[in-house]
Amino acid sequence: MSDIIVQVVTRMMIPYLQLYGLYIILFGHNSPGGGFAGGTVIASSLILYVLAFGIDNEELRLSGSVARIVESCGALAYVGIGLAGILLGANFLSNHSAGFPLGIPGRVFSGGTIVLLTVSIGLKVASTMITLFTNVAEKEGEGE
Amino acid sequence: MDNLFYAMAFVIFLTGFWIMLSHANLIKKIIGMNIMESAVFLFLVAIGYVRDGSAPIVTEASSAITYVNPLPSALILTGIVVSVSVTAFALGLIVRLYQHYGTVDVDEITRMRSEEQ
Amino acid sequence: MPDAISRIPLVLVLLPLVGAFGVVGAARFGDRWRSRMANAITFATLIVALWQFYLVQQGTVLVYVLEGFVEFGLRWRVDFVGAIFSVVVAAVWFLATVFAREYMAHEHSQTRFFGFWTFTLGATLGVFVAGDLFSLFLFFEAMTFAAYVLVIHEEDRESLRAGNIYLYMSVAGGLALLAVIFLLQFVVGATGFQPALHLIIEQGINPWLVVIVLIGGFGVKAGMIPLHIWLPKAHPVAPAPASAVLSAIMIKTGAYGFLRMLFVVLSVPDGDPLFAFQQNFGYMFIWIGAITMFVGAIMGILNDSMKKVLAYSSISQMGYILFALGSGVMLGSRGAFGFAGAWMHMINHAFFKSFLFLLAGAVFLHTGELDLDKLGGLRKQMPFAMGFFLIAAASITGIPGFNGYVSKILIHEAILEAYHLLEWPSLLWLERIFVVTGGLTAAYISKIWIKAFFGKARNDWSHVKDLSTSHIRVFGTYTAIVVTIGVFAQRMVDRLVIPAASLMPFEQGDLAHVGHVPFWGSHELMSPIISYAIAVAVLLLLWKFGKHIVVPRWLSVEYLVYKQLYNGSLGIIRFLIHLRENWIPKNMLTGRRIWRRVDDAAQETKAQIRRWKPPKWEPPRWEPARWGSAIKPITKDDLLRKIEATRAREKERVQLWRTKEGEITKWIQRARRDWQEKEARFEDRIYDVVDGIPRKPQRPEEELSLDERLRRTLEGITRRKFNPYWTTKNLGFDTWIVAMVIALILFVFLLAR
Amino acid sequence: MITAHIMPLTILLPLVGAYIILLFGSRHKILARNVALATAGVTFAMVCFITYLVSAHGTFVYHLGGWAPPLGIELMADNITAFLLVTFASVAFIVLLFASDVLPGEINPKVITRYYALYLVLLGSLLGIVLSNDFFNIYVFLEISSIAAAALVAVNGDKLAMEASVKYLIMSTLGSGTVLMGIAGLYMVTGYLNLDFIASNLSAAYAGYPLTVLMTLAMLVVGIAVKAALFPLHVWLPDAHGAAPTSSSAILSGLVVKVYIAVLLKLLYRVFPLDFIAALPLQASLLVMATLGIFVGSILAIRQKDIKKMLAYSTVAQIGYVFLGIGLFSEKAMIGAVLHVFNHAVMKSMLFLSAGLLIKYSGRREIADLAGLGRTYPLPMIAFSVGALSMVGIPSFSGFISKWYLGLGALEANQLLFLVVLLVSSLLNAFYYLPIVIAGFFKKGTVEVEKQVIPVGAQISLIFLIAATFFFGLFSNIPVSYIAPTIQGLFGMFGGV
Repeated sequence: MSDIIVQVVTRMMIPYLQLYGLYIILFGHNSPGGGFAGGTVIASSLILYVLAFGIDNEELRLSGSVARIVESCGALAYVGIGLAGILLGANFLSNHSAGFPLGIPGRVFSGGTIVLLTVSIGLKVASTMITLFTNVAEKEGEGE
Repeated sequence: MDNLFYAMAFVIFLTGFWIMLSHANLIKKIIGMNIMESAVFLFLVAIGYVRDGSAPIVTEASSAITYVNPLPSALILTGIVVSVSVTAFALGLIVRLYQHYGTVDVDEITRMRSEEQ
Repeated sequence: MPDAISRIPLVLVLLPLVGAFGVVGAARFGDRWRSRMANAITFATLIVALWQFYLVQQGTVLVYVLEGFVEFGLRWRVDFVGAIFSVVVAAVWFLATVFAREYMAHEHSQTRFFGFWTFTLGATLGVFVAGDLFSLFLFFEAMTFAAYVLVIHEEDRESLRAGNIYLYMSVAGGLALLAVIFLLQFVVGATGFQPALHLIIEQGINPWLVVIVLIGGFGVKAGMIPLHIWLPKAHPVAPAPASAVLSAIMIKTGAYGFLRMLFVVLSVPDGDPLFAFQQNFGYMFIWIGAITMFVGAIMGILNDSMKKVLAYSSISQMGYILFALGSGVMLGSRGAFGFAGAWMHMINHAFFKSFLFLLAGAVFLHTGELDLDKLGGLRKQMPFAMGFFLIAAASITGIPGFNGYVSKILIHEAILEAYHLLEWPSLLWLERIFVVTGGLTAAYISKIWIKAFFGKARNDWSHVKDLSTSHIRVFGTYTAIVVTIGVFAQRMVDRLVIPAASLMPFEQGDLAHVGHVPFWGSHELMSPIISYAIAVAVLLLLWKFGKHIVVPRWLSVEYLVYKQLYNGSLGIIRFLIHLRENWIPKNMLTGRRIWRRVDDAAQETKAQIRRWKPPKWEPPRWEPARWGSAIKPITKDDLLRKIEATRAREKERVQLWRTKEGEITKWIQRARRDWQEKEARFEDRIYDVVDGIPRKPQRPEEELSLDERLRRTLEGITRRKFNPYWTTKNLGFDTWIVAMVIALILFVFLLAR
Repeated sequence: MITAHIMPLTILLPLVGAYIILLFGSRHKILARNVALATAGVTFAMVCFITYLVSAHGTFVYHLGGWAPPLGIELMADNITAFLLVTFASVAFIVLLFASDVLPGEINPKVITRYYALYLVLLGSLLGIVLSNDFFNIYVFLEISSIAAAALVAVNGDKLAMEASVKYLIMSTLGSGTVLMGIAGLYMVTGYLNLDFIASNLSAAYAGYPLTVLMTLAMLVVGIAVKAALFPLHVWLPDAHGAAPTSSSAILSGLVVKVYIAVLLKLLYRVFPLDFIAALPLQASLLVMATLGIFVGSILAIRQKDIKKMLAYSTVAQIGYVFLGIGLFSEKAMIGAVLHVFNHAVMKSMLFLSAGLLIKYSGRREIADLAGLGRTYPLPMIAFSVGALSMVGIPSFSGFISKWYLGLGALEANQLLFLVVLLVSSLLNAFYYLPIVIAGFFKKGTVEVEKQVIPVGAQISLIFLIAATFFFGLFSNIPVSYIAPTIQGLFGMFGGV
């Protein structure tokens, strides 16, 4: 499947899509959005790329191992931030009570650890979506 | 008026259910599953909706008095994650089944199985 | 150290249970060590049992509680009854162990045998020293499963089959017992042996239910008719030492359970409003006992394998015990005679029955033959065996001076006492059945003795050796025991029976009465003479007609009771299918696939009904006798005449069957045509449209056994060729939709509020 | 520090372990295995510690992020919860020990690391379900566990397993959709998701919206019943459990089905007041379905030729026991049900593991072909026999204890019929378990089997399970005295029924 129009439009769209995803992730605590939605948008941009430029072309895809590493790192980062709460003497996933500065409402860096959490979720979700897509698309896959 | 949402949610839920149970096509079953879960999400949104309420986002400039209940929205978000992952996993399995049997029709698969045995 | 002393029962049980592992361990050092170990452990157990008996005789009751073990603690409580029987168990087991060393020498998997052998001893002892019904049950089940390994030791087809029947009936019995335990635990809060009848009634539970479940629980083990069918199968196939303890000891656990439950737990004082109930079930037990002993004895006479005869004899002797138990229970506090008879007979039967079984084993060991028709003329080769057999036979038939006499007199007294006190005419008839059964006992034992040791040798026995020294020692000991009990009858009653009976709720005066039975009175001495007179008459009858009778299959308990139950349950299934066929319109119910399966099953069942024939009625078969030289052989003419007559009868029967066959065939054809029309009209079309799955081709009709037919019927109903979604698609679909519609209606209702 | 935060750490540890395995495991197979074992082991130790803490200090709760309950997520551990936690962690650890030795020969080596990761995720979600005191959290963990379980069925990639897995997934999604609708309904009428808050507000809500509350209860129970394979909704179970790899079958039959019962317990005994439930036909329908499940499961098990399918049908029957205990609504029956969750987990995983070993070494799955294997492979056959006797309910094995309590509970609830059901079904159990044992030890084998060495880990896990069956059969007062006070408290709170 190689359609020149699709390819050109895709090439034009992808940077904006990714930027939009990043925006959704970073502003998740101030406006509707968050790690999951943003991660999905980013992942869809990558999937779109693969769809447009050749689903059978292995080189275009994010390789499975990289996706897995990003995924694991995202999850572990989430847990790590949660554990930081404990290490700082409060409960798991504590935010303000563990001493993280809340910042000014409405700014990007407000809400303490929430930004970090959404970013790690975004990473995890994006890579998971890609993994799932790869699995479905592959002829000889290994199952989830 | 609010009750209309609940009723619609229920109707959609039953539609999804119906599709999931009555269709032999696995893909349609998965679609039914998604319809069913969307109904639940609609239901949750309807619960949390407050007339004339605004989005529950606190900014310095915000002056709204009534907010929409944010908790159901948060739940829905989680629910969507769950349903997406179930869908993706099920589709993955169905693709694999298709590779083995060459069909996604349950009855066909059943027939082939009973013939094999 | 009272604390240490109270642990004796624990030691008594644990010694063999743990010792079993010791036996298996010792087997690593060689066969000699294994048998030494087994001997040592059983001997040590005997010593402990004797010590325990000594202590109990001093008046202590040993109580030991292991708190918190298996839910609510195991209780050991050894009173006089338990102590005596532990000694009996340990003694019989020790003698059988000594016997087994030589007997088992050429068998396979001896280590397994001796391991489970010792283990079974511990479990059996546990039954007799248990302090409450729950502990009893625990050891009862352990004994069941351990003894299974002894039963199927041969591992051939026959023994596995017998073992299966034994195992499943025992498990079912155990579950019935468990039901009693549940009831007691719920009603009383404990399962100890204490009166509970009033509490049971207060809870609104029918006491007959308890009695019947109790019979289910202990009756299987006790070989009570009609629950006995495992016994004549399992006992003969086990190796001789195992059949000895199975017959002598293990079936006593059932009787012991009845003893405890009937005399203590379910008994009430005289004059209580519930006394009538007690009398009724006592009376029921007498009848069960009478039937059991009579039928057992008849079957003993009719069988020709030495061990089979002895197994039926065990059933018959258990009938004696139940008979005595019943007459004791019936009289309430005046029933000391019944208890005494049952108790004494339990002890005596343990000794003489193991004696007989071991003798049969010894004969088998040297000749390799158990069939009485193939034995014969062994008196020259095995004089010792013959002598010992005579002693054992004297004991079981109740010759004065041997132990069987003592208990028979007591049982006879018991039934007479019941008659004198109540004057029910039926009790007199029961007494007559008892006397006749005594005669039949003498008949079948004499038959064994005569056929095995006298008459013409039908095989070459020249290589047969007599009993070995160790076996002679074992049987010598048995002789000593049997004769001691018989000779010192009065003292035995005073020492063994009266203290045991005084634990039960009997009147003092009645107890004293038991102590004064005139064992050597002329009337009592007449009873063996009557027995032998009957025996001679029976044997003469058999001899005169020169036949032995084969009981037809349709007269057996398996056919009369169990097969009919089986057919009955099949009939229920048939009835349900019939309902479905004729009464429920096809399209009223959805979920068509499941009905299609039912239809398949129905079709199959119809075919089976078509194929069904009444079981063959066989006339009692008469065969020429193969008695020894003592009997005149039948002439050839006689034989020919008989054969001719039989043939004529057979021809007549076949003729009759043919005329009926025509009718049946017509009926079948009509039914088949109806069915096919019906089928053609609806089903194929509907199924093909709905399922799109081709119907499976009809199998050609074939003769099938009943089991196979049931299996196929069930399979037809439950058959599900792999079709994972049928529930979601059809049955479940309907259910779900109905549920959801209801929910929707509810919801709309809610909105309208 | 660990003492205060032990509950979230216990849930997190397996999840972290899973991601560590995903990160490094593909290159270092041994590492993956060791990490999985260590994680499961440490989780087990932590769970034991929780058990100790609960017995020492009583019920304790934990608020995630420091937010108090109506807003925040709450974890809670009481005696029953701790008991269930021990059940899940211990059996999961033992099965993993078995799997770490036997798996490499059974499934595609490429997916082994993923298998471990999924296994740990499943373990974490099971613990999460048990610990959560919040409906939505429970729902999320339920979904994680069903996906992980379905993946564990399909992991090998063969046709049968794949199909069973799809079936399982669809059925379980049906169930969880219904559950979610029920949760939404509860949230609608009470305004809370926390169990305690729902419980305290439910009577007021019932006064306002009786039908919604009833409908909610119905949806929750039906949804859970699908996932727990209560009788008419059990169709997915035999295929899924029969087609999965050995260790998956063991953990699915032993644990995953049980966790939904834990949810049902929370629902019926903590949220809905007992007198409320007693007024509904819920009890009757649970009892009828449980009884039918017991009989149908047993009869279908008798008919099976494949040993794993037979065990799976037996699970249907045993689940019936647990539902019977829950449905009787009496103290003793409740103890019986909770005990049976544990005892059956031990027994069934032992049966599946030993059957798996026998299948592996003989190469046959048919029951008839297992004859005589007891001579060549005594240990698996002994383990199978112990499990079988325990299932039949022979005293001194743990299966007896739960039946004992169930029976007493039936009497306590004045339902003599269910005592009969228990006893008759024990007999049916004997009909399909004992022939295998008899054939295994005493019959001549039909197939020639070469003797191979059973791996040490598998041996240890089997011996451990055998010992557990005996231990909890003989010293049953240990678990009973642990859970009985809480259950008495539950019944006392509502004035008893």
